[in-house]
Amino acid sequence: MIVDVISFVLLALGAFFVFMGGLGALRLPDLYTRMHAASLTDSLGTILTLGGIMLQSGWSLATVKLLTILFFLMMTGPTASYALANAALLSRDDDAPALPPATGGRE
Amino acid sequence: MYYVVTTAILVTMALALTRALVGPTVYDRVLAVNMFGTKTVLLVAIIAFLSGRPDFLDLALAYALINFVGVLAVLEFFQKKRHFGRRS
Amino acid sequence: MKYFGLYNYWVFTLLLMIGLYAVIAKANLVKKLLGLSIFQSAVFLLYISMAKVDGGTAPIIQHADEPQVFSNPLPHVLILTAIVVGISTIALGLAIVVRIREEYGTIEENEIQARDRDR
Amino acid sequence: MITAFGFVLLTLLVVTAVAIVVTPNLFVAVMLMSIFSLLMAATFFLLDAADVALTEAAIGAGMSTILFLGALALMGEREAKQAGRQRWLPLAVIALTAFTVIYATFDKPRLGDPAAPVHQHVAPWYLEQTPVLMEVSNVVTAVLAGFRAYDTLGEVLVILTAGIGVMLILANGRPDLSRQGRASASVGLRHHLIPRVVGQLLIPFIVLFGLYLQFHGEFGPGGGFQAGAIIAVGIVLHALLEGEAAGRAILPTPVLVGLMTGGALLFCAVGFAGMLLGGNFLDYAVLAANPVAGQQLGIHLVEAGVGITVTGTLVAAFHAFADREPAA
Repeated sequence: MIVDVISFVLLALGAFFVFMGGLGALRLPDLYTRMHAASLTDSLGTILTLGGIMLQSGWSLATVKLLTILFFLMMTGPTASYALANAALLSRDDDAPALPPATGGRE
Repeated sequence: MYYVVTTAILVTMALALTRALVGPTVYDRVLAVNMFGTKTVLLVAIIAFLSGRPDFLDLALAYALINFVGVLAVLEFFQKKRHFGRRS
Repeated sequence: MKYFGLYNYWVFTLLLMIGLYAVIAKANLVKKLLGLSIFQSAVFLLYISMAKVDGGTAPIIQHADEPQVFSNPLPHVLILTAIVVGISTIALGLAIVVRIREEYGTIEENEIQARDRDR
Repeated sequence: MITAFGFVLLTLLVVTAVAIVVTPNLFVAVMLMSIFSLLMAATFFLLDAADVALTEAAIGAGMSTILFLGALALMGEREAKQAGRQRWLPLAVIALTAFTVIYATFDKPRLGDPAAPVHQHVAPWYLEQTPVLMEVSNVVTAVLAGFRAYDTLGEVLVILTAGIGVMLILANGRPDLSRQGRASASVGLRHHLIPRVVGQLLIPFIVLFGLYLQFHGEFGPGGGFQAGAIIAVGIVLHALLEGEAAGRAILPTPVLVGLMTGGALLFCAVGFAGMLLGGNFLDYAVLAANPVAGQQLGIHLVEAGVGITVTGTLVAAFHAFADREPAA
């Protein structure tokens, strides 16, 4: 019963963060802020959502698989964000956006 | 609660797709693709539970592993383009 | 309610036509191949939609003793192989486009034809 | 409720497809194609086709994007403006065809109708007989490698032929396939420390997961096609990280050719072994004393052949593109 409540809270929080990430990726003014919104909430939303499912599944093979998925996502997600930011930064002399001004600001 | 999460994921997918459509830079689109990949992993994991077949988590595992390679291929593409662009 | 059950087929039709449009109306050869890819995916969608059975699950038998409803395995088999064949043929198409680019310097259909006419 | 989710995914599919056709930048189109493929795979999963979704994931999200990008690196990514090209004629043609096909769908049984004609003929027999004749729990694998193995043999040969075609077309001027490529240009991502470390860490897991799918294909979603695609992605990842030369060094061209043909030959050999032992072509029941064990042995061998050919072909296709330098 308590496990159910905890897992539902985790899932709800996960849904919230997933949605926030999507909103941030759409609404924020430039590439770097969008990347910030997307990658952070991606990680948090993934942990919370998969954690919620894990509590529901109890001790089983499914939990092990979920842990594996979580592990790989935690490895690859930030790396992909890093690689992307790096590529955007390196090629800013051609078509990529310039570094954002320190104050931020709208397009 | 599963339905709430699934709905949130689908809405986020739509938002990410919008980002991929409007750009404006190519990097924004790659970012959107990457987001889309993570969301698909979550979606598949949740649907596997909803339909009572947790053994289909293999699929989510495949996505989690494969998506990253796509991003690296993009990185390599940019690098190649820059290399050959500078030479010519 | 009856028409909701046909939504998959309508999407199939739209995707088929979008792919077909890219193949016949676009001059860029890579665009044509992407269109062909969409066209292929539309056909995959048609087959997989037909295989679905209400209340069914993927045709992997879990407990042989209890009766379960399964979706139709035959379209799955056909499409599973077709996806891999599809990527191989797309790779072949891309290889031909790369060679065309090297010989003609362009991958636009009309420019290629113009160059052929000049010869 | 799940049906409603399916509707959302299908609608997103149509939007993505339109965007792919409309966008003038080919790189963007390839990125959208990758989204399209992810959506398609999720849709397949919702439609209870786990095996197909797995294949689409491995091929669409991985190999297809990699191959398109490899080809795009060899040509411009801008689509030329089509001045003076007629647009109304193709639009009229597809509008008319769309109307006709949609009109025809009103005669189709609705989605999931158990009384639909497709569910009446052979499928029930497969579902009934697979546990009896083969004792294999994944019916898709049983049909693919067992009941309809002859069909699958044809598909494998098509894949092999396409792979040979790619190699021959892109090997211009150097028919000597065994020579090392001139891929000095590609250094890979060697100086990107973080992606390189993480990527190297992932390679063994990707290959291991591929092998798991290969050998677990009788009990869960998986099989030769999916496994081959995933192992190929793992090998390609190595080439992406360490550069073309290093990527080629672990699987030189002769080895790749050997894999491509070897897998298909293994498939044929299983077929002929059945004939030699007194059965029909690709009849596995005679391969062992116990017919059921024979069936399982045959399925294992055939799936292994499929996996080997698919791996070889996809990796060879990747190298064929990555090995080239763009024309001036």
